[in-house]
Amino acid sequence: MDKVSLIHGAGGEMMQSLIGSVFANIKNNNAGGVGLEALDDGAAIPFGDKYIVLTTDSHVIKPIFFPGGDIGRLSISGTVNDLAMMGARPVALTNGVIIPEGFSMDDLKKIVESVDEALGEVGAALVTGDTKVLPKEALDSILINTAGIGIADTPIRDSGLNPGDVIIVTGTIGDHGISIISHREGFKFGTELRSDCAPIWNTVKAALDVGGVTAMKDPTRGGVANVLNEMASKSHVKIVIEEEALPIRQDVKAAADMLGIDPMEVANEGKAVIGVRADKADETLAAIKNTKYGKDAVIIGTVTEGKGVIMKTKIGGQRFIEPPLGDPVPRVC
Amino acid sequence: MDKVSLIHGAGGEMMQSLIGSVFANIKNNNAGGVGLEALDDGAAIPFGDKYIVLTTDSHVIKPIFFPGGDIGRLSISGTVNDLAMMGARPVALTNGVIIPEGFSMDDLKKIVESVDEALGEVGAALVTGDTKVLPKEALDSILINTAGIGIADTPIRDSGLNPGDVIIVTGTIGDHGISIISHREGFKFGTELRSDCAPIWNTVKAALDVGGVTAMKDPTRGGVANVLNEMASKSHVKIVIEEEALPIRQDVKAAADMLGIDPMEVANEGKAVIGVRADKADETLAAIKNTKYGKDAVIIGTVTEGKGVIMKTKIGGQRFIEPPLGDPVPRVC
Amino acid sequence: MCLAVVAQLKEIKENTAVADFGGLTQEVRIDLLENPKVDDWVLVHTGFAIQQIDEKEALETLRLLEEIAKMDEEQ
Amino acid sequence: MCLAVVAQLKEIKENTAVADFGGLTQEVRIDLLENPKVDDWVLVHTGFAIQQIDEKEALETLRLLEEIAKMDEEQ
Amino acid sequence: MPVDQEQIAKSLAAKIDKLAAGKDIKIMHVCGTHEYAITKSGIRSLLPPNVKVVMGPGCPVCVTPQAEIDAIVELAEQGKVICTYGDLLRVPGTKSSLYDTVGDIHIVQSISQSVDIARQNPSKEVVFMAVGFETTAPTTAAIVLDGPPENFSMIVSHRLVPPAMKWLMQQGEAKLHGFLLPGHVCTIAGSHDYEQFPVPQVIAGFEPLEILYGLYMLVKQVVEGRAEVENAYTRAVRCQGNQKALKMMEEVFDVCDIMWRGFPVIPDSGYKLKPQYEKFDALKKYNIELKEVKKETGCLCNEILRGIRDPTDCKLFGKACKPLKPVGACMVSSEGACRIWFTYGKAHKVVKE
Amino acid sequence: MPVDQEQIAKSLAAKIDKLAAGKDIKIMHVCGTHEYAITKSGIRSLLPPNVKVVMGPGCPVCVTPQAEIDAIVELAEQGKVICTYGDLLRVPGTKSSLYDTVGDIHIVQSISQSVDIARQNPSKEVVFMAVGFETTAPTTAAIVLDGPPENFSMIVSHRLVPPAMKWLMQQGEAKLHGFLLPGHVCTIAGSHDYEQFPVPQVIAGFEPLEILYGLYMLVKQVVEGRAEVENAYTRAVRCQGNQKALKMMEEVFDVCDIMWRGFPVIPDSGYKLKPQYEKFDALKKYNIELKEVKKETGCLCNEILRGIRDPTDCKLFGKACKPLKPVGACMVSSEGACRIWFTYGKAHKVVKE
Ligand code: SF4
Ligand code: SF4
Ligand SMILES: [Mg+2]
Ligand SMILES: [Mg+2]
Ligand SMILES: [Mg+2]
Ligand SMILES: [Mg+2]
Ligand SMILES: [Mg+2]
Ligand SMILES: [Mg+2]
Ligand SMILES: [Mg+2]
Ligand SMILES: [Mg+2]
Ligand SMILES: [Mg+2]
Ligand SMILES: [Mg+2]
Repeated sequence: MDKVSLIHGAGGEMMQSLIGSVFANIKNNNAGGVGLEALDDGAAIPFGDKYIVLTTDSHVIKPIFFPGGDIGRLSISGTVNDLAMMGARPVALTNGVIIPEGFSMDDLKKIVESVDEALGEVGAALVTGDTKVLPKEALDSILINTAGIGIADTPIRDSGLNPGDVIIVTGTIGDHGISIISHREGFKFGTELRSDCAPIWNTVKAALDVGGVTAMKDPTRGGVANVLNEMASKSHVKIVIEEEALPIRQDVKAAADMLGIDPMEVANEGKAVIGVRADKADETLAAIKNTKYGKDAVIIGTVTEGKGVIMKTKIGGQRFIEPPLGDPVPRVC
Repeated sequence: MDKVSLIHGAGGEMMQSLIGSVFANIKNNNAGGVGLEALDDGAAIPFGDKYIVLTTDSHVIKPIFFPGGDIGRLSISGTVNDLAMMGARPVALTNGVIIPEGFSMDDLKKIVESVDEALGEVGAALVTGDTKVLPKEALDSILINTAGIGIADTPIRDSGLNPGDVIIVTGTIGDHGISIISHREGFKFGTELRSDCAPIWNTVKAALDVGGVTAMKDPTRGGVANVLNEMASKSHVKIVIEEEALPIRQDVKAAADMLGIDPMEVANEGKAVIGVRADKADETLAAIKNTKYGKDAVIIGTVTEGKGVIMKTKIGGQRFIEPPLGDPVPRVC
Repeated sequence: MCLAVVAQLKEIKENTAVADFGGLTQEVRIDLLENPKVDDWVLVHTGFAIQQIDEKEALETLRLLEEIAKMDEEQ
Repeated sequence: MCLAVVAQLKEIKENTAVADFGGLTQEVRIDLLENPKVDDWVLVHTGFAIQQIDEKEALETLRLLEEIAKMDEEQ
Repeated sequence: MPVDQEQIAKSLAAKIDKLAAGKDIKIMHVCGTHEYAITKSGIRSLLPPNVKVVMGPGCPVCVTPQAEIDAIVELAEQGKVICTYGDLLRVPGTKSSLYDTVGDIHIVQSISQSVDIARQNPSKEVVFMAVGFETTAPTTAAIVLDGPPENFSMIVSHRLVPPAMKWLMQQGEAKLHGFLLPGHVCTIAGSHDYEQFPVPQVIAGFEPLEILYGLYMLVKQVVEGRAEVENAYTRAVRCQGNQKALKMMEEVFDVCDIMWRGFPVIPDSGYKLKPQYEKFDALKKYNIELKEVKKETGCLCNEILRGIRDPTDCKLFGKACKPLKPVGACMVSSEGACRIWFTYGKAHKVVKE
Repeated sequence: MPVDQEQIAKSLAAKIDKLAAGKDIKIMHVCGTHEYAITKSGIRSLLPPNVKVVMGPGCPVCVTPQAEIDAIVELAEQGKVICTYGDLLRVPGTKSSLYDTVGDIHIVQSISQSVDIARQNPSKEVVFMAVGFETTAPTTAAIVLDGPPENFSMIVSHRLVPPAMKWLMQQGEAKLHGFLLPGHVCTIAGSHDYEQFPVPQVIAGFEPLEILYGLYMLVKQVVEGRAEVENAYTRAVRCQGNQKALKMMEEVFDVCDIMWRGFPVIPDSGYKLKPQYEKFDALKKYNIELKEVKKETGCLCNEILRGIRDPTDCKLFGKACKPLKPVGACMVSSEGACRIWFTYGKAHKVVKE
């Protein structure tokens, strides 16, 4: 296969193979600390007795305005959350906006307002940017890249799980992905599903302050299914999830059933999957639940020796939770 | 005008108006130090007794491979140079790659090799990245956003010129822009013009070490004409340039004449315009000339009280050097 | 091609009905049904109600299953 | 529409020639010229040579201009 | 479903274990949705190792041959507006899948959405890819009887379950002890067609407990030496099926021979439009021929499905045939035997502690 | 150019200063390339304040009316491949410029490049926008005589300088003392056509010193009360012009009346294809009508060019008429009076220390 295909960008196994065969060749990949080779939520560079955490994400979402947010709010949330996942307080962000000619100036203003509002929620600043305009023939929708830096005392890795830890998810699963897919495919529901898009530093900070967090990752592309697999494999542990514990909104569940899509496999944009030492689990959960974006947090599973991610189903069965192969697509059979 | 037009992305006056009416509304725009409002080459955030400098640029160049470089080398050079322009040693970079489906895997590998090579030249590292793939209908060519951080003792601004300073340009003018336009428009020349695309931190460092640098900016979009105007206006000074001193390659001049384009108005991707205290001018020039990318450096003008940028022409006339209104286009009259 | 979801008919128009899928509503075609009525529980496949659910049978199955579980306990 | 650049014809084909623009070469059409020869200096406009440069006249103008400057000095 | 699902499941599993003790029982289901539910609920992990549930040629997407994908891709490339169920998006033809094709391709949730698209775009030609078994065929029939607009047509790729089961059994030496029949297919078609087969069969629903219950009934038949068609999905399936839907199908379709991916042409296993509705047949309308792919590539799907060969017996396994470039149905479905062996190695994918 | 350009320039400027002492002299040039060279070399800064050089309607791009831009935009929107010189790209029509139009638009350096594009794309229709004065018209003629392919056509928008000058002078009370004639136009057309005008005229080249020399000769004529056509560009201009080129133009074109942006239709000031070449006329081929824009918007370009009005006298100035949405030629060119006043305010743009 000598061409890049859509599936290479879908966050699954093929994406890993693309990264492995292309980007992993970069030799200048580490500035001390956590570098590109870690494929964590961001990099961490030692500086004095702290770490500068650096991360980037490009946002290509369509529709650009959706129930619960827009591409502006998303671009800030995504980067703030990646910084938070590394245990870093988000400090300063960049914005690289690429606009197709003919784009509505009012829409651009709305997007920028959302950017500002999301920044304000976590006390971060947009300190530098870049704007490009491309011909309509070259690009069909606005793209926003956001990079950001944060400061961490010690970076939290996605590979830090230990047997005995418990797994917390900070809220309901699948809201963003299921709502976007429904919206995008023009499936008309009587009520409106909403994305959970939010910058959750304050929620994460509450968890960090308790002192028992061992690993974190935000379940964006590939969803909770993907994140659990990455965390388990990088930490060399097995994760066991209780199906009954999974927090899934009733309307999200109904839409997911209709679409034939597993809510575990779609993106969340305001959630974290957090590994916590068992002795700190209750306190951490309570701290999280006490924050704006952590009210629905629950413990969904535990970490044991072994490998893989296993779900204990409602009927007492067990199955692997696998990382999705590509972007979820509505299905009927 | 309620739509974004190509000219809003061309780096001139309309781009300023876009930024002014949209991005300037962001209130969370400063994390201490130099923020978004400065519209400098990057932001600078105080950290201990140093500054973290942060910058970003999206690269949308076509053709993606061109004589003298490719989009990979360009994406690193652009960000390394912006960091350098702030007086910062480039430390760690990010890469947000957006790929149209069907893109050649071999081309992608070549681009990534160029990225690595450019990083190696200045000892910086690519520490984190993001990859997206879009349908062919949505995007027609690869886009790369690169953000980066560097460390500076004191940031160098584009607004630091003082009357009496001299203006140095670190090498020949217009190479990148004239070569790309010739190449892109399919104008066939017998010999090949080459872009100057290069990461010039080592050249800049040589200048900084002398201790007389007062202001810096890299003449990318809008070229030297644009950069001189920005520096003069932000520094509240007048700059006087000697036409005879401008270093322009013979072949670039010939092509520029044929295209009806002013080499002063096109992008350079491996050059800096540097303001230096007069008493350090010769020593700084010598230091620059001693580096790989500084051999053709010259003093092109001086700074005085007043405003605007003036050129003393070869026939002894004077004229304003104006910031270009939009991207340069070949003309015949 | 056989993913079907249970829904309840809420409002019947000509050959369509508004169906309630546990909180979400969507319009479905009902022309494959013999005698659709409001409040009927139906199986919906690709936007078409393909059959009514027989509530009596559903309860009967349930009873059977519970009996099996109880039998077990008694053993 | 009158940007024209001076070039020297280097190689003549049918109705085109290779022209040298100070180091860069490009093919130009020569069918508007009366009697094009290799080494002719020509004015090129939109890819067409529109006229030969008269070297004698060019030198004469130059002489004139220098004379004016000298006259000035002598005054 | 009620109070303690886990308790009921455990009881059913225990009963199956007890009944099957000392025997090797292999049960085939023929429905993608059954596979989905079995996998998601971890049913296999509850069964004793001597009771195996395997997937038959029952996912209409998996069995859609390359020739049909090639045809719809060709129409997409010609600029037709293509409507398809998402399932089909990534199934490869000989050159490309719809996913990798540049064109105006819509994922729809219902055939009626594709008719809406045709009505809203009268200047464009809209082609719907009508895949699916008996469950889906009546929706196509309903649309044809509606009188869709002139610019709407479809590739009719409907297939029927009983002829495929029949063909599979005719191949002989199948090591299958019983069939879990597809509940939603039977909701439309009823159960009479299955009475011809002299094997244990149980119609099952799709809730995890309904499936387990169906398996229990099947194992019971096997052990008791019966071979009947039983119904464990009475809340939805009547033995005469959905008569109204069946009548509409009869009005619109004629039975025909049709290709299945990884199999030869199976007689009487497909539907085509009756002559009076041929104007909605995209293949006829645009004069597209289904090009049968070069004679039998060596795919062993049918032997694998009958349980007499393993994926590794196939020369193409992992070479010409991979998950992103499958040759047979067993490599298309994420639950096909070849796909599982490729991804997980010989080790069974079921969690066992 | 030789030794000390600055020295020669100073001498010429000093002579002009001396000659013009006590008089106000206003000279018009009618060539975009003259303006470009004058601006880039800062010639105005060398002239005494009583000698002014202004720009006439001499940039073919500036004077291309909205109707012609609308026509080429319409063709682009229809899917034709459009070839144009870069100059025209941003000139707005009533709705859009080519720059803001989605379509297959190529910037070419030569009309012959656009013919190449037509040959390489036989299935596409290629339209070239043939703007330009006498300098450019023969290149169009040469291409027409070549016999371009069937799929090639053009909007012929060539205009002639002398009829425009004539019209301008006929408006009366022009405060112009002489004309710097366009060197490259005269390279083709020669100088005879200008002898009809009873004003001082000098043909000048485009090197800064050639222009200064031409201005010096003009001021000399003015002061000496002569009204001749003199040639300061002898290395390129013969008085009979380029006879071969002129013959080709005659073979291909007929003279016609034509619209100019900001002016009314000027009689005999344009070219159209002779009937035998009409098949290359894109307007005829695609049946496009030039829609004259709503009668005289109030643009004062012609008065401004004649020096009898200022931009601020125009009601549209800075309101309906802005650099990115110009109404008249004076706002299109970056050296037009309206454009300069808009960008810099009343203050003259010339550097004076
Ligand atoms: S590996 Fe592929 S070709 Fe071989 S039997 Fe399996 S599906 Fe068929
Ligand atoms: S401002 Fe515009 S409309 Fe008025 S005279 Fe100038 S160009 Fe014409
Ligand atoms: Mg992340
Ligand atoms: Mg990131
Ligand atoms: Mg992220
Ligand atoms: Mg930038
Ligand atoms: Mg992490
Ligand atoms: Mg810069
Ligand atoms: Mg930057
Ligand atoms: Mg930059
Ligand atoms: Mg990312
Ligand atoms: Mg700077």
